[in-house]
Amino acid sequence: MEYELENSIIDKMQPEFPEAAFTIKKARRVEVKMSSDKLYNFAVRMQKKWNFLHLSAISCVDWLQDNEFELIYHFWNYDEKVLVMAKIRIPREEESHFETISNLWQPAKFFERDIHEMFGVYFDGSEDMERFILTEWHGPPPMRKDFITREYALNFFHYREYDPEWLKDMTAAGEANE
Amino acid sequence: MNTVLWIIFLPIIIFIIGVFMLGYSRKFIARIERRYGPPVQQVFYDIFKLMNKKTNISHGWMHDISILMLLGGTLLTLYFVPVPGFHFFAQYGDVLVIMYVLLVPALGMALGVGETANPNGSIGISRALMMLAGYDIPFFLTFIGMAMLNNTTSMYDLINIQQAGGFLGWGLLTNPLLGVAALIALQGMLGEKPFEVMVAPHEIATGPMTEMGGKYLGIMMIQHAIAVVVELTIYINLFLGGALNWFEYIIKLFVLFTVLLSVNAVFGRFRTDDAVRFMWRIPLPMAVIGVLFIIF
Amino acid sequence: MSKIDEVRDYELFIGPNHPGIEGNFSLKLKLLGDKIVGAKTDAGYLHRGFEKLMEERLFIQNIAIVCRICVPDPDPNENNYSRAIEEIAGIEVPERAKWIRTLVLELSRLASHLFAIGGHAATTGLYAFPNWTIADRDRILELFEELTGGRVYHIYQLPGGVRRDFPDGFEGRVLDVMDYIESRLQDYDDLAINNALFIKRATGIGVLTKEQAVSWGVTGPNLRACGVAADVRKDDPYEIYEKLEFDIPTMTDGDAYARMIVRRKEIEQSISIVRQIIDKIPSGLVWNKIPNPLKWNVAAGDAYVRTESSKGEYAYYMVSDGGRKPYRVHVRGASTTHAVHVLENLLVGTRIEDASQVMFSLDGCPPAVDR
Amino acid sequence: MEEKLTQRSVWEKISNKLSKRSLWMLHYCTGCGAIELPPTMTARFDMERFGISPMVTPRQADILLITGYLSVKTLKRVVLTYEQMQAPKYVVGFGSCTINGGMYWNSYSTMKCLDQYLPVETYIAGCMPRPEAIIASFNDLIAKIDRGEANSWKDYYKNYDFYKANQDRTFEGPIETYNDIKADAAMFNIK
Repeated sequence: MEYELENSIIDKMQPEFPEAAFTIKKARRVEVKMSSDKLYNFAVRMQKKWNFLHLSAISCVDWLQDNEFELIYHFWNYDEKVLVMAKIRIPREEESHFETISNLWQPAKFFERDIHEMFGVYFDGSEDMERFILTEWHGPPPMRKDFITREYALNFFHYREYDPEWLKDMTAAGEANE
Repeated sequence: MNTVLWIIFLPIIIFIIGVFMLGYSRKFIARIERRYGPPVQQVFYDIFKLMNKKTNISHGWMHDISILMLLGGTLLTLYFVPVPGFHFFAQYGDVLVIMYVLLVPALGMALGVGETANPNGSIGISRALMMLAGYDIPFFLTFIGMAMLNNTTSMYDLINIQQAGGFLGWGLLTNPLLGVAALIALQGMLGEKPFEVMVAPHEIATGPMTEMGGKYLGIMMIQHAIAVVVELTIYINLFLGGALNWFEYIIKLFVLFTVLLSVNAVFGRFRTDDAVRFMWRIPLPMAVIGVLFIIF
Repeated sequence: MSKIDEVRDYELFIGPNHPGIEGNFSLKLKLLGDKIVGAKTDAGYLHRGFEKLMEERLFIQNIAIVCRICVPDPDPNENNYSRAIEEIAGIEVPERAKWIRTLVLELSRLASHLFAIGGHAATTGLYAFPNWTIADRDRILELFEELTGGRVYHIYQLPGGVRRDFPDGFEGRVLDVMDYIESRLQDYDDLAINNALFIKRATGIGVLTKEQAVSWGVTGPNLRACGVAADVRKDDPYEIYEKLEFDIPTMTDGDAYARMIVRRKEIEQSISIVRQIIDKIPSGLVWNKIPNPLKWNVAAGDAYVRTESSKGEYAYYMVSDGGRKPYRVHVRGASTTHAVHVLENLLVGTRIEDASQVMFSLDGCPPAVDR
Repeated sequence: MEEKLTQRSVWEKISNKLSKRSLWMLHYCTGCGAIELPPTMTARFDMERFGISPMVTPRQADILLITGYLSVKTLKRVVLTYEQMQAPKYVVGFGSCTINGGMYWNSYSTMKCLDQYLPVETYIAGCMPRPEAIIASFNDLIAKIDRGEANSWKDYYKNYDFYKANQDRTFEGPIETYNDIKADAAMFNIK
């Protein structure tokens, strides 16, 4: 049977989280969508029960039109060699809040701190939510979709004038393509 | 009159030799690293460039004085060490005097670097003083051993005694334990790897030199060039039979330096405590046993 | 803390301008005498906002900037990025292109490991060793230059394959370079790896236990030096790694020296992989044509792709909303764990002499942390 | 140009001739171009042949090589570093990103024109320049020093207000540097 391993993983997890939607994306990739309040429980089970010892990453996506942030937790199991992506959505606010899983996985500290800086999602309960990369930054969280880096850069920085004749046609062609 | 000329020109001659020896060392190490290396006179350019800097940041009068103390201490040592054709001061002072004047530059550096208030500098100085405790004791023991063996504390007499014995009369051959112990201590005294902890660029960003720039660093480099020759000369005079003419002297300098450099090029550096432990575990017992042999 | 300890207690900044720091990075150390009692990393000096820039550029344009994310080992980035697009858009890659990609990835790993072991030895003052390894690494860069046109950044792996096929006689030259590097390994052992002083400096420094390593999220050679035989190439195979024979070298000590040995052994493995590829590579196309990249709307979807880079697990999470530009690309730099909090934890308790050795032995990559 | 040449005294000519043979470069990897420096320094290209060697602290260095883009965070450290260096000092901008932003032209985090913040002596174009390009540009710098034209460091003392204003604008607030540039200029008689 195709996706035997992946199906066995889902069979294991589905009974405990009946309302979560599991899908198999491809070999070794299982996706699960759930409501945000279930995530912490899910993470605890993942680590303690199902032996997903490696938190590969936490990604954040800004869905501006839905006014939501999507958080994606990528868990990897060293023994069964499967990656489970847990996707949740949280409301998009000036300073969104969500609970931390850094007490379970050390690496989560870095990813949560990074998401806080780049998207402005505060993770409650984390030891350290200080700025890390953008310590000298004064603007809004830069990875939000409503922050346009091109506008900011053109206004903020000084550029050297460079407008030779031979480049004009190419620039015009590029702008028409935009 | 002759003596006065020597006093004036000796530091200059020794400085020139030192500059070329340091240039030679850079070239030699570059070749082991499979590089072409800088020209031999590179150190001269470096020193000239540093002395010619337009701004020289000072960290207070203590900083200025200590740099002069550093250079002065080294020059003082130079006058007490006999070189071919000049041993005017050497007949007044002897091995014991050299033992004490050798410490002056290190102390001068400690004072000046303390004034710059750079933590890397103070760590470097504490390391340098710790290393001093490591290499000085075995080195001084070998001094004493040689003095007792030959019944004289004058370095000039030591040279004559060794030269009288011909090649086999050299200290290194008559008393190999002391000779080898002093050689290891000399490696530490010159700050060559593996005893390079006080400079250690990857750890404390050149330690004492961190805040030195322009003329200050230039003077430190001049001092280093002279100190290398002086320290090698002490070893040559004690264990390699000294030298009667400048030709022999320079040959011996370069041969001895090459031996030390070959070790320098293929080793990393000890940790501070390991370095001191090494000094006390290997050269020190060797020196003690060597001295005991002489006594009994 | 006693009175005397209060006097000896001070803060030392290592970096960003310091030779003992890897890249543009900074460490704030709290010292008690010579001993480090607290460490804090400070990154962000290399932040360029790649993830933001990628959202403003076409899919194809981003190939040119993704390789800048990890400077010493750029190819896993291109590979990840291209594979993510291929997965979302459902593009097939010709067989030969997969072999060539694997070759490029392994050559890049070789180059990066040569750099890393040289840098590690240099922190103990053994400057002859980096001079040798970095000069030997240049031969691999020359191969890259011949194949891709770039020494450091290759911009070679596109969605659908690779940019161009081998030049004439390239296979022979690859084998020559492999022979050369293999012949140099004995010299490396004599100079550094079996050097008594280096062993003395490196053993027992920055010890990671197996449990710590797993729970702190360490990946790559650093994890394997603790005795965990985990490697994305074996566990989550990509390209053609399933068809190749290679071992995963492991050590159990978990200290700086074990990490050095693991890298040294991986160099041998990479040489063997490269030889297998040259031996077995099939002929055929190297690039399946993709739609006009200027007007190419990649289907909506997302993908999480992982690569084993020389520093550890590299992963890209890409989201496309069906437009001409990626909606979001999240880069999981290989060094996000071991260059930040693992380093902070390991530094506590070591001496200041070994701070930069711990850092270089972990082989973190600051640009991958900062992005 | 001609005027400058005649103004140099004989001593200055000699000192330029000798100083050009010894250039110490600050060992500071500011950007990704730093990856091409180890090959330049080590056995393959060996720039110590020309008397150029890496130095670890700003006090000792003559050249500040800006290896690529500077994020605003790095720029602050670079300005502090530059002010600690002792004149004559030369800034070399390395890579396209120091000239006009390069491929990071629309990045919110990197500065685009290095010469707005520090007086630049030479630029090396390319992304990334090869070791040969680094050596070639250093040779240009050496020739420039020989001719006595490498005086851009004086600009920083003369036009300090301009540079300072640009720096403050980018850092969004005045930064505290530990050197009083104008007092230094008066003390060392730099005109």
